[in-house]
Amino acid sequence: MSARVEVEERVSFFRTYVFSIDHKMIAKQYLAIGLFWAIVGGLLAYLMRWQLAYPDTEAPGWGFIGPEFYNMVVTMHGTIMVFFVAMPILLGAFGNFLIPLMVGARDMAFPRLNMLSVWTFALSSLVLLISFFVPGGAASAGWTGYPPLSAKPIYTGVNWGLNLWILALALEFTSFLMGGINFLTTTANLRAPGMSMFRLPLLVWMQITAAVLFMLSVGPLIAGAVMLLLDRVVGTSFYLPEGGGDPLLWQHLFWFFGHPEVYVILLPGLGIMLEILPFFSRKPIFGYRPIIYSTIAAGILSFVVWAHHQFLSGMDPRLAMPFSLTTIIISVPFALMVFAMIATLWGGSISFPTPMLFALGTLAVFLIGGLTGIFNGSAPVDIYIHDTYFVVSHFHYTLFSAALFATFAGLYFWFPKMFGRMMNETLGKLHFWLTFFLFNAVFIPMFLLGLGGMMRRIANPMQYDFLQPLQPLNVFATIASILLLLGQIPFVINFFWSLVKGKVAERNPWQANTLEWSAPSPPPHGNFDTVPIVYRGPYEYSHPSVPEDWLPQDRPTMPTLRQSSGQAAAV
Amino acid sequence: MAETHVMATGVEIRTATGIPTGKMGLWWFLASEIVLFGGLIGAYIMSRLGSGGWSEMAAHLSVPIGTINTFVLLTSSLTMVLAFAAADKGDQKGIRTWLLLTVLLGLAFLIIKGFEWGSEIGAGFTPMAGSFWSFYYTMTGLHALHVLAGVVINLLLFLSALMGLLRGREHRVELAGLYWHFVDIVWIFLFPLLYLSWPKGGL
Amino acid sequence: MFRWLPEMVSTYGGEIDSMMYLIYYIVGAWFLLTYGAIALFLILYRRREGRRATYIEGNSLREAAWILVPCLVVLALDLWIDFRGGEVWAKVKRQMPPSDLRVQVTAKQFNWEMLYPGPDGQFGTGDDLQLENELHVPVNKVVRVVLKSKDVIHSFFLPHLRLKQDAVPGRAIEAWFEATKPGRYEIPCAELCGFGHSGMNGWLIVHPADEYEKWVKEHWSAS
Amino acid sequence: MARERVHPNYVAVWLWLVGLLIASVGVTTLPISTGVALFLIFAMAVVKAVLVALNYMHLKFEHLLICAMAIVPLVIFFILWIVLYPDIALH
Repeated sequence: MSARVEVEERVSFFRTYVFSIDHKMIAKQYLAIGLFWAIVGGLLAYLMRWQLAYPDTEAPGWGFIGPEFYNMVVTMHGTIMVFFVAMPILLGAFGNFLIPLMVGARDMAFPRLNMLSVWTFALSSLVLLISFFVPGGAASAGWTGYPPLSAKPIYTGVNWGLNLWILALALEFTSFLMGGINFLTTTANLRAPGMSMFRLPLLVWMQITAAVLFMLSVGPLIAGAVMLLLDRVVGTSFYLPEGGGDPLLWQHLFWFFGHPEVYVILLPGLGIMLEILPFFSRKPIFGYRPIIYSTIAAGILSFVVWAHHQFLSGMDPRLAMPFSLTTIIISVPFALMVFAMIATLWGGSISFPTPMLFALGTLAVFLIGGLTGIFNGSAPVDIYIHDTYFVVSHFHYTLFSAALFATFAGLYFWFPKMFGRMMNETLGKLHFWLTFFLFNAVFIPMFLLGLGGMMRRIANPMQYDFLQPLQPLNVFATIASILLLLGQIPFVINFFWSLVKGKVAERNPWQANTLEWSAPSPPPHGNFDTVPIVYRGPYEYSHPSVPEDWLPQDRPTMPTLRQSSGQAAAV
Repeated sequence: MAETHVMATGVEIRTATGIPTGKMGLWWFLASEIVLFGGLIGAYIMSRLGSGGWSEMAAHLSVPIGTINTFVLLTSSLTMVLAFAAADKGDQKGIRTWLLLTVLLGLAFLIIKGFEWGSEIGAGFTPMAGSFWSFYYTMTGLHALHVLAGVVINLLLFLSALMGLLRGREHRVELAGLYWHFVDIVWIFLFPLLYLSWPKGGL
Repeated sequence: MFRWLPEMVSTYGGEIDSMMYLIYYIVGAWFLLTYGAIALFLILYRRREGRRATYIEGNSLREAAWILVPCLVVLALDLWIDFRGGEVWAKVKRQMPPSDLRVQVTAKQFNWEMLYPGPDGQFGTGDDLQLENELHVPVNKVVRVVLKSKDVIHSFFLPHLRLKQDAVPGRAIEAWFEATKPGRYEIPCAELCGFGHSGMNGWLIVHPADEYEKWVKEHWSAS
Repeated sequence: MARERVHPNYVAVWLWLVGLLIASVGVTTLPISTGVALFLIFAMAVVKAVLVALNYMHLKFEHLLICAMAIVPLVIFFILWIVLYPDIALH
């Protein structure tokens, strides 16, 4: 093919950095907003932990917290971490950045829609930020916003804070709907020649499954949110029993979305692991197709598990066992993925740079999250541990593994592609070991607190006789969580230092197979010199027919390869 | 340079599935809309089954006005699909005529609906007058917002057709049409759900 | 691990705890197995000069069996957990045994109102007795609780009896328990219910039979 | 994209739609039980919706993937309905 098309765009600063339609810039915008919120969410976690360990004392650097403010902190921490950190980073940043590059497209199918999506998200962030400063403070009805608590201002004392919270969520959903349309259409239609669905990197499969889950589950909640807003502002009573409404309706609409949402966050995180584990083992992923089928199975199952959040909500008790069954069975597809990851390690040639450490960390943490999920999924056990710190710890093990460990793995791995420079390994490894040990130090005590019966969202465990003996665990978790926050400093230094001073990265610094590595680092607007042609699947590491231990997807088949019996050569 | 231009206008011809990219994107949008209205309608049906006395409230709705409005919307679907047929043939005049008619019918629907709301509120049936009315205004209101969006889209298409900007981009008529028919289908269900479900009282 | 659980003092609490143990042993075994395999593989197959990774795709059924068979084991264990769990769930939440005492518990921001029907066994009559945050019950008797709420959702939690049930406004939800040991046990609210959620706490006072008789006499002979 | 497209007789479809509309309003005046009337009304609504989807939205002639995108969401919200039934409708 001819030399690469020179992208001669003398575009203004605004078109390049602010109102860009380039998927990579949009990804970085999502990343920037997500990281900003991560800092806010982390500081909220600090306030929460302080209040729990030393109730009603002055938190250093902040001051008095108290129960009312604590409820707001709890609510906003959950909202921010799920909707404004995990989703923008895992889908907004990694999805936007990697999907076009990995499928071999020059940009998303609808670049303008993509820009609209990130700006809707920015607006939603602004609304959420404003909600902190309105009279009455931000939302304080829990991130699940159960009515009637959330349906009438008098119950929480929060008026506009909660209205803005609903508005911010509605905007955020709109933003990700637009993003989801782009993900799905791009993957379906803009694949490079030769890139069949079964040659897609698993990360792309995970991202599109997540997008489908999101798009098909969020609708009822949007309707439900409109109803909640009407209850608050107009005075209807959709969720207020005194006017003929039903509080449980919201819970169903919320969790009908809320549970698939868990997988919306989790799957892209698993996708990152599924790229990194085989890569640093220099081996094909074990069971590419079984993994895809089990992802789809998990996606389908995720629509029929939501009521396990409501076993004790006053829901018809006959519904509990069917939902308990589906919930526990959804462990099977995820078990398959975990087994496949472990099998990928077998017989590998494993090296341990920072991305691999974080990927293995994700695996370790996610395993605990998944295994403890069985306790929650079992309806009778849930009677005791529902709404306790056991649940809190469980979902931090699952979501933290995706939103934190996998995110870091992905950032360390794709940083050279995103910014054209390598990150520092020493700081990276320091960051990993600090994060890994401190994370467990924070959340293992929470399992024990949960078993001890400590309820979620209480501001002061010392008010309960049966929790007082457990207080040392709270203190321990708090100290560990402060250290965990401080443990992120090496990352921040590394990130900014590497942006400026990092070793300049070549096109394919890791010798990886997928298409993004055949584009320049960082790729220009339009990504590829010429649209690549794909000859094989993404995980042909250590293929017997080539001397190197890697075989890029777009390397034309050599004549010698045709004679070999390797499946990779069968284009 | 040429390739960059193609990029910048966002019209990428390549499609691996054979489905035009715009159509696929629109269908994904409609898929999420189906779940949205499906969830809302489900909430309405189940709440209605779970509490009594909604039929007496529903009896205050005017079936003739509802029927006329349904007729208007069904007809607008016809004009919309005729605009698409004209677009398929490249018949610019046909596109303009049928699009204008669709816009007018959509506006007629909104005006009738507006008067209907006005008279209901005048009679004291505000959204706070009971659960039925809350659902009624939420469902018809959300639907009316969709109609309004459709009218705006069709109007923009009509204006660009007037200015000759639609030539070569006729597929946009098809996309607008898909959305418009979807809104029509929602109404096809809202009409019996709200207006006709009280034939013998009860429920 | 389970020494962290509060003391168990109800008839069905033991079964819930034994479910927990069952799951604990199953997932504990998986935990050791998977972590062991990971650690082993990481050590055995670490990068060494001159050794190349084995090329295995794992797509053929013969190879994929290495992950499919463990998945079948997972499924079998899942079903076991679920069928055992179904029985326990039914016992606690679905089959209400005939009760010796009915109490109506109404939650509100931020306390529990315990309403006793009095000697006539009917709520809403003159001999009803309402107590704030104190629920007196006899030991070894089935107590039926009707849960209501005046404002928002609360959750009636008896950690020592392994019972939890949300109280939802607009609904009357029934729950039951049978305490097996006299004593004072806390009744925290387990669902976020406003600024006073933390500290919304009642007491379950389980009396020995004779003491309960005395308590009843004190409260109803006077009126 | 230049392939020939089949255009069904749109006016005939419209006549069916209007006919069914009138019929469904007419059903409310018939001396039949509520259950039967509701069944007829909603059966006709479903027929109308299917007519619009197949002809006006030309799902009759579409790619299988597009049809899936129309049908899967229906299945999904139906699951929600099934679970809402015992909890909201029967409570």
